Amino acid sequence: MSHAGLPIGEIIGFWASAAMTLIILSFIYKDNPVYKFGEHLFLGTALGYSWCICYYNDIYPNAIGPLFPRHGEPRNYLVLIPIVLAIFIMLRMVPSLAHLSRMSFAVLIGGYAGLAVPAVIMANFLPQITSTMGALGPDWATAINRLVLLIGVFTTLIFFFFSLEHRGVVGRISRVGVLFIMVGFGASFGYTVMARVSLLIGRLQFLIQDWVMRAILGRG
Amino acid sequence: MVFLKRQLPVILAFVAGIVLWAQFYIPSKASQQVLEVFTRWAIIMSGGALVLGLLSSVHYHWTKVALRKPGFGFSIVTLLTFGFVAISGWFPAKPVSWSLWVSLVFLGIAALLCIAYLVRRSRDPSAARLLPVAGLLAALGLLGALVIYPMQLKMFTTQTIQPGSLFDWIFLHVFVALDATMFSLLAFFIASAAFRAFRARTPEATALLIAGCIVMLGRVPVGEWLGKIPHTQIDLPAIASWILNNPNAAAQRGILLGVILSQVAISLRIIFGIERTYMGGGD
Amino acid sequence: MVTVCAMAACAQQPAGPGAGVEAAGAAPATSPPRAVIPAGEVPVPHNVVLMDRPNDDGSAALVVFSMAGDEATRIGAEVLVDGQWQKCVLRPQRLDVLDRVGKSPAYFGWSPPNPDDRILTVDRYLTFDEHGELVTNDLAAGHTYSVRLVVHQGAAERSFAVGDVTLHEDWFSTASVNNLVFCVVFALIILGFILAARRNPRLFIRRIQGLEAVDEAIGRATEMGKPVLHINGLDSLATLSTIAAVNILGRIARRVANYDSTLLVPCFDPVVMTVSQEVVKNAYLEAGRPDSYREDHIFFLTDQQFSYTASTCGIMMRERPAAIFLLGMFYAESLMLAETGNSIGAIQIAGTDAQAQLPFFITTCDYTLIGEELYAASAYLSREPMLLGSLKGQDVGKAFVMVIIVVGTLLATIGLFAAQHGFGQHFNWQWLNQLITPLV
Amino acid sequence: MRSAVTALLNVDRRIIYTIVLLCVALPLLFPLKIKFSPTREVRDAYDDIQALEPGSVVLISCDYGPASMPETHPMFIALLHQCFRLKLRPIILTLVPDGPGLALRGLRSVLEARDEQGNLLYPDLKPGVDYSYLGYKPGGQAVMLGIGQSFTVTFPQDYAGDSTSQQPLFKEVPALGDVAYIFDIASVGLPEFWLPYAAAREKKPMSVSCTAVSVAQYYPYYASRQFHGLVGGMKGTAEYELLTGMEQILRRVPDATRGMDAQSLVHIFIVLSIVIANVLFFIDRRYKLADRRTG
Repeated sequence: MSHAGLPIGEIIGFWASAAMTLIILSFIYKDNPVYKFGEHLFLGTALGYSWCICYYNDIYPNAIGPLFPRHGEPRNYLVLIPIVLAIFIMLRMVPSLAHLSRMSFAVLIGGYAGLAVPAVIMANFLPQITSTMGALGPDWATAINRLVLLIGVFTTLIFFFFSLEHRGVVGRISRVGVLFIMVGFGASFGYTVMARVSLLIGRLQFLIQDWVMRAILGRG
Repeated sequence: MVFLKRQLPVILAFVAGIVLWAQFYIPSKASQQVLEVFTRWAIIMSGGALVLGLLSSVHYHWTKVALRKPGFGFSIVTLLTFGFVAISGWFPAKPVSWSLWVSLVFLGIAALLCIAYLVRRSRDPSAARLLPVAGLLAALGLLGALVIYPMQLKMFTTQTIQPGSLFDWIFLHVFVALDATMFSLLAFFIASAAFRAFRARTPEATALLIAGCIVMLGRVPVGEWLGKIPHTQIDLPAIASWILNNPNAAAQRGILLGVILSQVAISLRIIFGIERTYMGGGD
Repeated sequence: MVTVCAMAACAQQPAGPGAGVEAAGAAPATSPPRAVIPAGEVPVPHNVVLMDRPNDDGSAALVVFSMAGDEATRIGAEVLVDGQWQKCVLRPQRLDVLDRVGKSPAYFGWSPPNPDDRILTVDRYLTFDEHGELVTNDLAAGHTYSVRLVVHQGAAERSFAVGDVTLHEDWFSTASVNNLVFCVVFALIILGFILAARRNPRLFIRRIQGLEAVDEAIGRATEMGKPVLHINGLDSLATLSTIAAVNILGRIARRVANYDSTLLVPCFDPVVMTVSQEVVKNAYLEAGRPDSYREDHIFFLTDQQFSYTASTCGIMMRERPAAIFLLGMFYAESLMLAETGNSIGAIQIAGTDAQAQLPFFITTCDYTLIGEELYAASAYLSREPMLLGSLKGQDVGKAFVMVIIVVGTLLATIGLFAAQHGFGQHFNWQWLNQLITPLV
Repeated sequence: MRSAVTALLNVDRRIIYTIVLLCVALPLLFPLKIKFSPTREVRDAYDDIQALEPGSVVLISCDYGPASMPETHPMFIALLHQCFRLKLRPIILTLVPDGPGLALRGLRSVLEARDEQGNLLYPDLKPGVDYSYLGYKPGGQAVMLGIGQSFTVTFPQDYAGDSTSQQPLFKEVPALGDVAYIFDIASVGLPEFWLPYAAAREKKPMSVSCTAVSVAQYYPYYASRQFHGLVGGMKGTAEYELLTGMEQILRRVPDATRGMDAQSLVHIFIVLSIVIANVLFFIDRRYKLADRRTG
């Protein structure tokens, strides 16, 4: 084959991907029916994809598998409880039985809440406090950096402190806090810009290198 | 009934929450088994939640088509794509021709609906509502029997969701392209907003923009290429690095500590039955 | 409980061919970990202690020892099961990947006598089944096991008997006491404040800048005869920020009703739409203008992210609202909405806890409620006891954090200064840090 | 002068879009090859993996979907090459529903990588012995807690459908506690869960590679050494590619590195836009204030 030895499925694939990419990119010109078509195509694909993945990776091995074992293993009836709870969740679609889903959500969300409290305290909260308590030293550079860190954390917390009016000293401290927050958001901002640009680069890399060069021109 | 609707969920949430909370402090075998059981149940229930999301989406578009609301044509696209992907990923063509059989069943149902319409047409004018449904099912059945089944059989080496299957091909060449392009649109909007909307109207916004620009330039190769500040060892990447590791880390940490506290507070409210929004409101 | 075995008391154990066996000497010194070992010699572990691992389910023992070693030194352990010595790990481990006593306060406290000693965990043994396949076997609680260390130095190998240990299952982890104390105290504070707020919903909450501007924005819209646009974010009611946004919508609607202006609410979620209609209707009723309420001004658009955004931007361009409220959960579309609002010259008040979107709002909108401010605003306006009490409780938590980090930094700095200048050597300057460090 | 300012401020957005498009497309066609060096955050992650003993098991969680592929996927490839070269044994899984296809594609491309002579770079690697690919499982924290108890119970089968309980790798490494290192490559907030429910619980070192969107939020964890390394966005990935020598391995410019020129150009354009537009904005406002005073 002239297309750098690419299999036909791959070539059709490149064309399909390119078409999808261009359909979605048409939105930057303006909102149009072609774009709307692409958007709905996307939704349908996503739904179908998540259903199949969910069936083969979750429902089959965890729920159907233990109930109808293939290799003569004993049947696991305990798995019926979570299956019933899972069905309750789906019953939310039926208005008269929607309240049943509350029991499932109660177990699921209550359980996660119980798990979360000690876990976030251990892994996120206490370590973040201890690592803010470094000695201001031994050298000047470390001391300044640690002081910046301390002041930043302290003033940020003051800004989100709702029991005191932001007047006088508290007002000035919270102003400093706001500046720290803004620098932090500035960093997020810069990085978010970077992320979006990277995605565009990825798409154009595909269009130029895979579609134009390989599928159309048959190079590389 | 009130007990079933109101008290029981609160009690369940309380018990589940307290048990798993206490579990953290108890290292014994029994306690670990509790965690294991909950973990497995949670995985199965999350599957249920995923199916719920899916069903409600399909339901929404289905109603739109059945009632021929404006823009229902796009909903047909969604439903047909969903059906196409689901059939090709769920049902294999080998060794049993499941995808063919399922498509034929769809065609059968569509035919029955058409017959029902023809029979009831004269007596019941609302019978016309059956037609779009029948049409959808027929289209899906035809797609399955004439497109998916032969393709699965002839063009692809594996079945269902295995790598190398039709489903896998759709994922790689359609889904990936749509998903990634959707988000890359933002690059254009950011560039346009950079010119039109990002204004240093307050000292706060000024600080934000300056930090943002330093990170933007300091975290790409061009920052290094711009070189060092004369007579120092400091260049833009170094400044960006300092901002990220010090003021940024400090602010993010302050925000994080606040977020954790509110997260813990919400968890406590859920466990003690004060916060019930997750139950979905209503009585 | 803890079986301590002085090496001198240990009997010699039988060993396989080629492996020298002897009891380790009880030399006191902790040797530097990376000495060079002469060829052919196998280093000897000292100070060997065998104990049941504390705070566990009775599935492991710890062997504590100190030993010289270099790049070629590997160490493993074996347990005696049914009269046979079984390996505990498939590959003997490098000395420096083993934990140190001084770095494991969960087991040995903060100031153990020999902080450089190494810890080898013995928690399973390996056997082969009838097909010659490897099987992992767990140690069982309540059983007594004999353990020996096996030291490899290049090709040479020698084993050292350690002694016997009985494994115990524990029912409370003493290593997480600080966690428990914090959780319980914090829980009491939050619940206490919620109860207090139920009795007296006039708990003080500071004014919030963005909210002050609400009146100004609505007033200007009325003056110009243009509508007010409100968006409850792009998420369902299951998200807390959506609930906060709907709370604020109620207040905005009331002011709009008072000024007799128009309020448009395009919705992303059908349920949010129903609730919003309810809330706005009530607000108009309370303002005494139920006749001005128009249900079709609060409408569902679509649940497709970018389609919703495009339609909403279209509405902005056509209706040219003078005030726009963007409250709740936002995703990548935040910028497109805010930029369009900006381009038509509307006063924009935004609020979200989506961190990635906040920078766009801050640079593009006139006022932004940042993160928790959105919840505080909703509590401030609705006086909902649950929100108020929770906010107060969190404030106490923040005050606690502020005090701790300042005191901790002071202590650490004095400690450093003391070490440099030679005073206060007997005082533990790290106590606060150690008190709140999670050990588990 | 004044009309020029107004005109510039109201420039058609399609002109801006075109400039962005050119800034991305041109350097892809005609590379500038601007040099860069790895940052400490990335080097820390790299050095950690490099210091692991051969045979150690590394858990790699590929928690990214197709939308963030340009940023994260090359990182997965580079990390796999590094692991296989050091004879480390990766266990790969994903906790996002659209992840399994991508992870498999990455794994395959590495397993099938060849050197100049056309020989496989890593011959004789067997699934279930030298690596394992477990696929996707919904549930997030539940899965993390599950593998803390046992890999084989949580994933009774690997992605290919083979029973995991029979595989030598999982006999040696039955649970997360026996893994030497956790590496999360994520486009969503999962690192915040991997930390409490896996890394901290099992006391395992952990590094994170994430999209640029979340990197700033993860700096506190990096500063407290809870994340040993932090690879952020396409630039971080490009640095990792540089460290692992991906250019030599693939014998072409690796994906993330290739995007760096375009990234630089667009960033320059955006920064210039912000600066120029703000200057114009203030000039414009001066005019308007002057108008108000005279009018």
